[in-house]
Amino acid sequence: MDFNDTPEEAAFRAEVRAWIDANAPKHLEPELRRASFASSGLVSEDPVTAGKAWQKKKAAAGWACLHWPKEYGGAARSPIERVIWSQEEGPYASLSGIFIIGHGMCGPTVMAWASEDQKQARLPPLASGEEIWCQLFSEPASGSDLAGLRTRAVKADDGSGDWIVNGQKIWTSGAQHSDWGLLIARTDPDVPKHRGLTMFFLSMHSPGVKVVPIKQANGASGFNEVYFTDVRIPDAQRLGEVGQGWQVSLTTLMNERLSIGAGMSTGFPDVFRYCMEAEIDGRPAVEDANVRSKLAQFAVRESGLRYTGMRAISALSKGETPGPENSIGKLVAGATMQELAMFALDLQGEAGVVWDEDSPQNGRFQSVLMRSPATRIEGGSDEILRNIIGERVLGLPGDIRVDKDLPFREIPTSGRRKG
Amino acid sequence: MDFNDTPEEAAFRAEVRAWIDANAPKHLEPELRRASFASSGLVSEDPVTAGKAWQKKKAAAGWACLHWPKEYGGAARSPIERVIWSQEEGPYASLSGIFIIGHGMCGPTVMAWASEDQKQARLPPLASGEEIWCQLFSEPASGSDLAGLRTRAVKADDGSGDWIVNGQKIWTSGAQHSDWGLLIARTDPDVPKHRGLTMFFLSMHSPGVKVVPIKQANGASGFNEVYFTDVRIPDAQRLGEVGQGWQVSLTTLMNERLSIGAGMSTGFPDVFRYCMEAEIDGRPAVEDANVRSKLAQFAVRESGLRYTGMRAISALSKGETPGPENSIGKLVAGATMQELAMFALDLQGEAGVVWDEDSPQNGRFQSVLMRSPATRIEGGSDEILRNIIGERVLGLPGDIRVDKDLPFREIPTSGRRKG
Amino acid sequence: MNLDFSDEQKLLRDQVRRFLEQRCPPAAVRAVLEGEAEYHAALYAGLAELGVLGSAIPEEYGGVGLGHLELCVLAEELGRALAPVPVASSIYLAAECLMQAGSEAQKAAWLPKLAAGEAIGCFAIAEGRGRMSAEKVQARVEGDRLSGAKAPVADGGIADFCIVAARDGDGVSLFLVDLSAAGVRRTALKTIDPTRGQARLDFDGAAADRIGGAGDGWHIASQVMDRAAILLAFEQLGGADRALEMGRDYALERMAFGRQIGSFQAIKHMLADMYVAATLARSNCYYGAWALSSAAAELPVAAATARVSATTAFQHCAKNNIQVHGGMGFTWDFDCHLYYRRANALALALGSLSTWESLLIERMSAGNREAAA
Amino acid sequence: MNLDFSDEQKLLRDQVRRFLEQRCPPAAVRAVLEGEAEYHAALYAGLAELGVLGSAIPEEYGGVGLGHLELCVLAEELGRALAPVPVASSIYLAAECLMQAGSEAQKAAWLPKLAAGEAIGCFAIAEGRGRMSAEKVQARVEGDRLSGAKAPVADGGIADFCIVAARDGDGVSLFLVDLSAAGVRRTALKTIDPTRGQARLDFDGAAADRIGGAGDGWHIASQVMDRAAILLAFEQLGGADRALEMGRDYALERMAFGRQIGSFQAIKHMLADMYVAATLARSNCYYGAWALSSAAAELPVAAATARVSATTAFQHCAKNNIQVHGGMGFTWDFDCHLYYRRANALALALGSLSTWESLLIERMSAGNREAAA
Repeated sequence: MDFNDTPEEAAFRAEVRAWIDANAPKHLEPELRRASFASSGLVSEDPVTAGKAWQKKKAAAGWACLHWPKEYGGAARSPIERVIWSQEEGPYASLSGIFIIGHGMCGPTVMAWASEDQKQARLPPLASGEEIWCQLFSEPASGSDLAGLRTRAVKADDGSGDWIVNGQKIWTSGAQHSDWGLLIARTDPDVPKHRGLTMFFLSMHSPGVKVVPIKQANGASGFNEVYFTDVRIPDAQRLGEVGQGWQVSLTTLMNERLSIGAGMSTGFPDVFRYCMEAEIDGRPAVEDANVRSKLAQFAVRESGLRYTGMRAISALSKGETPGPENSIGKLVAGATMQELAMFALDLQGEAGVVWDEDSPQNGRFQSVLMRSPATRIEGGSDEILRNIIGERVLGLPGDIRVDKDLPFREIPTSGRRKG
Repeated sequence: MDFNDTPEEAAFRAEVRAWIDANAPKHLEPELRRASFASSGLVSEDPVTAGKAWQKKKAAAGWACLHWPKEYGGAARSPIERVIWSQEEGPYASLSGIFIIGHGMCGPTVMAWASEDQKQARLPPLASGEEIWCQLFSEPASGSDLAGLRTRAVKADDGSGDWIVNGQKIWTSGAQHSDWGLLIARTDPDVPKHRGLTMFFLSMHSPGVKVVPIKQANGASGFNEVYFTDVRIPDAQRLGEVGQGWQVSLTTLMNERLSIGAGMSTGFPDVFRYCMEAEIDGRPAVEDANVRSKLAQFAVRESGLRYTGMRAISALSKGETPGPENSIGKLVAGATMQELAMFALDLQGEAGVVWDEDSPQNGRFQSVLMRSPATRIEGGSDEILRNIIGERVLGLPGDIRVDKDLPFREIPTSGRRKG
Repeated sequence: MNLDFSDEQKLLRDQVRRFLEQRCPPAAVRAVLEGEAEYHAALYAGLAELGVLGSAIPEEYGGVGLGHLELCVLAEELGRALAPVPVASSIYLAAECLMQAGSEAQKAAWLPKLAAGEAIGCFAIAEGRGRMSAEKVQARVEGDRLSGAKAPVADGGIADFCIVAARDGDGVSLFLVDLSAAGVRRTALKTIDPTRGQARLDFDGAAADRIGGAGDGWHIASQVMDRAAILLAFEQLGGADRALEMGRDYALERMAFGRQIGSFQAIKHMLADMYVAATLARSNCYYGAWALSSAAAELPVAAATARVSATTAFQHCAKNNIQVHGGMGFTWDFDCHLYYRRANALALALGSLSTWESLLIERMSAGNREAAA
Repeated sequence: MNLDFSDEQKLLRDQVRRFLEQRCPPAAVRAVLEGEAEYHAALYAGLAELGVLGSAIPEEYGGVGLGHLELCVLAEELGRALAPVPVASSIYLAAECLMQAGSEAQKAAWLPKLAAGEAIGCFAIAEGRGRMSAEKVQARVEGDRLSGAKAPVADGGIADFCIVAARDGDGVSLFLVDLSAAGVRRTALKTIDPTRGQARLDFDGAAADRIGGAGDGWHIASQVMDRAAILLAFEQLGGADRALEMGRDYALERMAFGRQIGSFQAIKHMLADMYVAATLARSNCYYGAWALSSAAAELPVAAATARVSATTAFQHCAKNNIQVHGGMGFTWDFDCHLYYRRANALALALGSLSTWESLLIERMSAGNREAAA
C-alpha cells in the first residue's frame, strides 16, 4: 500500500504537469477554483467560449479524450493515465464541463453503434471541442422509469426513409449550446415498453427543435426542456436497429453513473474550514462536542469516498476493472452535501438565513442547501441507486414488474385516487 | 386544553384509587417498579401465582376486564374509565401481564365469533384469571406474512366431526402457563392462501400439544414454540366458518397492535437520569454539547409519544375514536430504545461492555441493548408498521402481490439463488 | 384530560383555512418570492379584518381577546399556507413583548395598531452570526439614543417600530424604536426564503424608549422568544403537514413502471416516516400550546420541546417531499421549494436547532435538579 | 498509487479465511459463549502455529517479521469469524507496546512467547466508567510495587502478564506486571460479549517493571491504542462484511408473500445501506493500514478515521442483519446475535465511538492549524 506513482506513472505525470503549466489559462484559475457542482465558476469570460478554447488547445497537443482511440480524435491512453491527467488538470477540468456528456456518454454510444462513416464525421469534432453534444433521454412522465418515454418517431410517409419526431424531453443539460443530440424515441407503442424504442442522433439546429431552459428551485437554469415538432431525422442517423433503442441506451447509462459518482466530494472540507473559524459561545466551533461528533461522521464519509476512489484507481493502475464500490459515490455525497449545508447554516444561527456575498464562503452553504436536493435526484435518484446496489452489487431480486409484458399503450399512465 | 379530569372522571379516579390503596399487594411494589418490557419484574414470588391472585381479587370487586360486557365477567366501563384505571393501577398492572393476550386479543375474538354456550363457558374464567390463554398464529415460515401459515387441520375420518391438527407455531408468549389457545390453521391448501384458513380454540392440555421455550438472543425465554401432533379439536371449538379464518384473525390482530403500541416509553427517563449522574471529562454528562443534542432528539420522541397517547385519551374522553396516530408508538419506541441503549453504553466507555448488577441502573441499558432488537420485530416489524401507516393512514397503494390468486400449494416456498 | 383544541377553535381553524386557501394560494406566495413587495399587504389587511392579528390581544387594546390557543390554531394555518406576512414579527414577538413588559403608554400606543394591521412591529436581538447571547449585544443606548447595528431582523424592512436589545449602563435592556424617526437606516438582505423578508438595521442616535426594567432586557427577550417559539412551532407543524400531503398526493398520482410510485416501499416508507415526524411534532406542539395558554411553569421546557420537534419535522418533510417528487420537485414551477425554503429559514428563526436542543436539556436538567432538591 | 493489499497478502487472507472456516465455525464461538472457557485455546495455538500471532513481530523475537499490513489482513479475518481468542490484547496491544517502548530485556522475555502463543498479554488502562484519561489513573507504583485496581481489562482473566498504566511520582507510566506473581487478584466480569472475556484486576503490592520513560505512560499508551485501533477497525470491518453477507443470503432464501424478501425495497435498501457503510469503512481501514505500515504522520488521524467508520459500520450492519432476519434473527440459535454482541462490545474497546469522534476532529483541527502556521 502506498500513495506513490510507479516510475511510469511518475514520468507521465511530469509530462502532463509540464504541458499544463505551459498552456493552461492561468488567469482563470482563481475563478475556476470556486467551481461547484454543475457550474464552472467562470464569470469573467463566457464559459462556452473558454471551454471550447481549452479543449481545442488540448486536442491540438494530443490531450483530448484520453480514453478514445486515436482515429476518432482521442489519445488512446490507459485508464490510470486518464486519472493522472484529471488530477493534474485540476481546476481547469471544469472548463471542459460542457463536453462531459459528449465525451463520456454520447461519444462512446456513437462509437459502439454508428456506421464507420458517421463515426469519422461526428467524433473528431466532438473530441476537439468544435461540437457540443447533449443527451435527450428523460421525459416529464418518465424519470426513473426511463423506458416509459413517450416521444414518438414515425417513418415519414414520403418514402425518404426519414423519421419524424414529436414529443418532449426534459433535464437536458447543455441543450442550449449543443450542436448534436443523442435521442431515444418510441417507434412502436404496441409492444412491451423496452422493445418499442429506437436510438437516433440529430442536429440540434434541425427545424422543429425548441430548447426552453428550466428554472430550478434554486433560481438557476442548468437544465432544459427540449420540444420536438415534426423534426426530421435521416435514417442514417439511427443507432442500432429499430426497436433496439433500450440496449443502445445501456451503453450510455453505464457511463453516466460512473462519471457522476466517481470521486465526488461531500463538500466537507469547506464546512470543516468554516468550523475552524466559527465560534460557539466564544470558543472555536470545532471544540464543541456536538460539532465534533457530527463533523466526525461527515469526515469519515468524505474520506471513505476519497479512499474508495483511490481503491478504484489502484485497480485501474494494475490493469484491473474497479469493483462496484464507486456506485456509492453520488448516494453518499448527495445526502451528505444536504446535511452539511443544514449543519453549516445551523452554526450561523439566525444569520444563516442570509444568502449574499458577505455570508461565510460567499454564501456557499446556502447555495449548496438550495442545489443539493437536485443532486439526490439527477442521474439516478437515491432510490434508484439503492436498487442498483441491492440488485447489481448484492445480487438481490428486482422489484416486481407489473408493466413488463404489457404493450406500452396499455400501461396505466395516471394514478387514480382511492375513495 | 388541560390535563385535568372532568368531575365524573375525577370521581371515578378517586374510587379506583381508594380500592387499589386498600387491596393491592403493596409488598411487591418495589419489585414491580423494576418491570421492563416483557417481564413483570417479580422475583420474590411466582409471577403466575401472584398474577392470578391479583386478577381474582379484581374480578371479585368488579374491576376485571373493564371493557368487557358484564355477562362475560367484565365491568362494561367506558374507554376513558379503562385509561384511568390503568393509570391508577400503575406498577400492579404488570402483575396482570400474563392475561394481556387473553383479555385483549383472544377474549374479544371468542366474543365476536363463538356460540353463546362457548362464550358463557370460556369468558368468565378468563376474565377472573382462573384460565390463561395464548395466541397460536405465527409460524417459522410465516412471520410478517401470517396468511402463509402451514399448520394443517383436517377432518377426522371417524365421522366425529373433530379436526386433527399437525404443525408448528412459534413466538407464542405464555404458552407454558396457558390453559387455552386460539389457533389458526390451514384447512384447504388448494385455494388462495387467505381463503383456506380456519380459526379454532383448543385446550393446551390436549394430547399431542408440546410447548418448547425459545431461547432468545438475550438469553431469556419469553416465547415458545408449540408443536401439534395429531391434536384433536371438537368442531364446536371452531370460530367462524371453515375457510373464514383470515377474517376471524383480523379481530385479533386489530387489537394486538393497539395494545402493543399504546403509551410505549422509549426508556428516555432512565437514560436522562443516567446523564445527570455520569461525567465526561470531569463535568456532568448533561452539560456536554454532544450529549445535549442527542438527548434533545430522544426527549422530543419520548414526549411526542407521551402526548400522542394523551391526545388519544382526550378523544376517548370525549367519546370519540382516537385517530391513527397511535400506530406510531412501537415504531418510534422500538428504534429509539435501541439507540438509547447504545448511547448510554457509549457514555460508560470501555466499562459499558460489563453487564452486571454494579452497572448503572443494575445493567438496565445492557439489558435494553440486548432486548430491543426483538421489539423492532415482534407484533409487527418496523417494515410492516411503515406499510400500515403508509397504506391505512396515508391511503397509499398496497405492495404488488404475486401470491394473491395462486392456490396456496403453488406459492414458492424457498428463494433460489441466482447464478 | 383534554389535549386537544375545542370545537370552537376547530371551527376557527376551518374558517381561517378556507380564507387562506382563497386569499393565499401558492400564486400569492410566489408573488412575494418573485416580486418587489416584501410581504402581501392585502392579505395582511384581510387577516387583521378577520381578527387573526388581534386574537390574543385584549379587547381593551383593540384585540379580540380570545387567547393564545386561538393564536396557535391560526399559526398552524399561516404555516400551512406559507403566508408571506409579518405575523411572527408583529404579533408573536412585538405584541407579545409589549403585553409582557410594555408600559401602559406603550401598549396603548402600539397594540391597537398591531391588532388592526395598521402598524408592523419587529424584534431585533441578533447582531451577526452565531448563537444569540447577552454578551454579544453591542448596540448601545446613551441618553435615550440608540446606536449600533442589528442583523438579521425579520421584517425589519417593513416594520413601523422595532424592539431592540441594547446595552444601557452595565446590562442589556429592551427599547422601543420608531423606525420612521431620524437615525435609522434599513438595508434589505437577500435570504434563502424571500417570502419572509430580512433586513439590517443601522441606528445612529435613534430615539429609544425602554421597555421593562433596566437590565431586564435579556430576561424579557428570552420569555418572549419562548412564547414565540411555540407559535413558530405551530407554523412549522402546518408546513410539515402540508409538505407531507403534497408528497402523499404526488405518490398517488405519479406513475412509474406502470404503478403509482406510492406502491414502492422506498416511497411509501419515506412518507410513513414523514407522518411519524409530523405526528410527534403535533403532539409536542399541543403540549406547548397548553403551556403557553396556561402560563405553566413548564413553559420553557415545553417551548424548547415543541420547537426542536417541529423544526426537525418540517425540515424532514420539506426535504423528502422534494425527493418524492423527483425531478419535478426541483423545478421552480412546483411548490416544493417554497416549503423547503420556509422550513430551512424557520429552522434558524429565534436561534437554530442546536441552540434549542441545548436549551431543552439545560432546562430539563435544571428542572430535575430543583425537583430533587 | 496502490491502495490495496498485495497479491501475497490476499493469498494469506484466503489461507487464513479457510483455516478459520474450518477451525472457528460459529459452533466454536458458541462453545466459548456458553461454556466455562474464556477463550478457544486450541484455536489460539493453531493461529500461533500458522504464524498469525507473530506476523508483525520481528524474526529476532521469534516472529515471522512480515509486517503490519499482514496483521491488518489477519485482523479482518479474525473479526469476520468472531474468533474467541485474545489476539487484540496480546498482539495488537501488549506486543505492540513492547515493540514501541519495551527494553531489550522486556522484549526478549515476552515477545517470543507472545508470538508462539505460549503467553498471553493484556493492557490495562481503564479504571471504571467513562472516558479514559491520564487524570483518572489512580493505580500507583511505589518502589516497584503496584497497588490499585483496573477494570475492565480485556482478557485480564487469562493473561500471563499485563501492561498497566499507573502513577509514579507525579506522572503516569506504564508497567509490566507478571500476573502469576503475588499481590494480584483477578475477578471475571459478566459482559455483553462473553466471547471476549473481561476481568477486574486488583493489585496489592505486585511487582511492576516500568516500560518506557518515567511519566511517558500516557503518551506511549495513546500511540499503542492508535495502532491497535486500526487493527480493531479491521476486525470490525470483517464483522460488518459478514453480517451484511448473512443478511443478503437470508434475504435471498427467505420467502414472504410468495417473494424473496430481498425483492421488497424495504429490505433491499436496508442491505444497500449496509453495503454503503461497510464500503466506506473498508476504504477508511485501508487508509489506516497504509498509515500503520508506513509510520505516516497521519497515523493519529487515520486511526480515528478508521475507528469511527468501522465502529459505525459494524454496529449498523449487525443491528440491521437482525432486522432482515425478523424473528429468527432474535433467537439464540441463529448467529445474528453473536455479531450484534461483538459489534457493540468492540464499539467500546479502547474508548467509545463518541471519544474517537472527538479525537478525530481534535486531531484534524490541530493538523490544520499546524499546516496553516
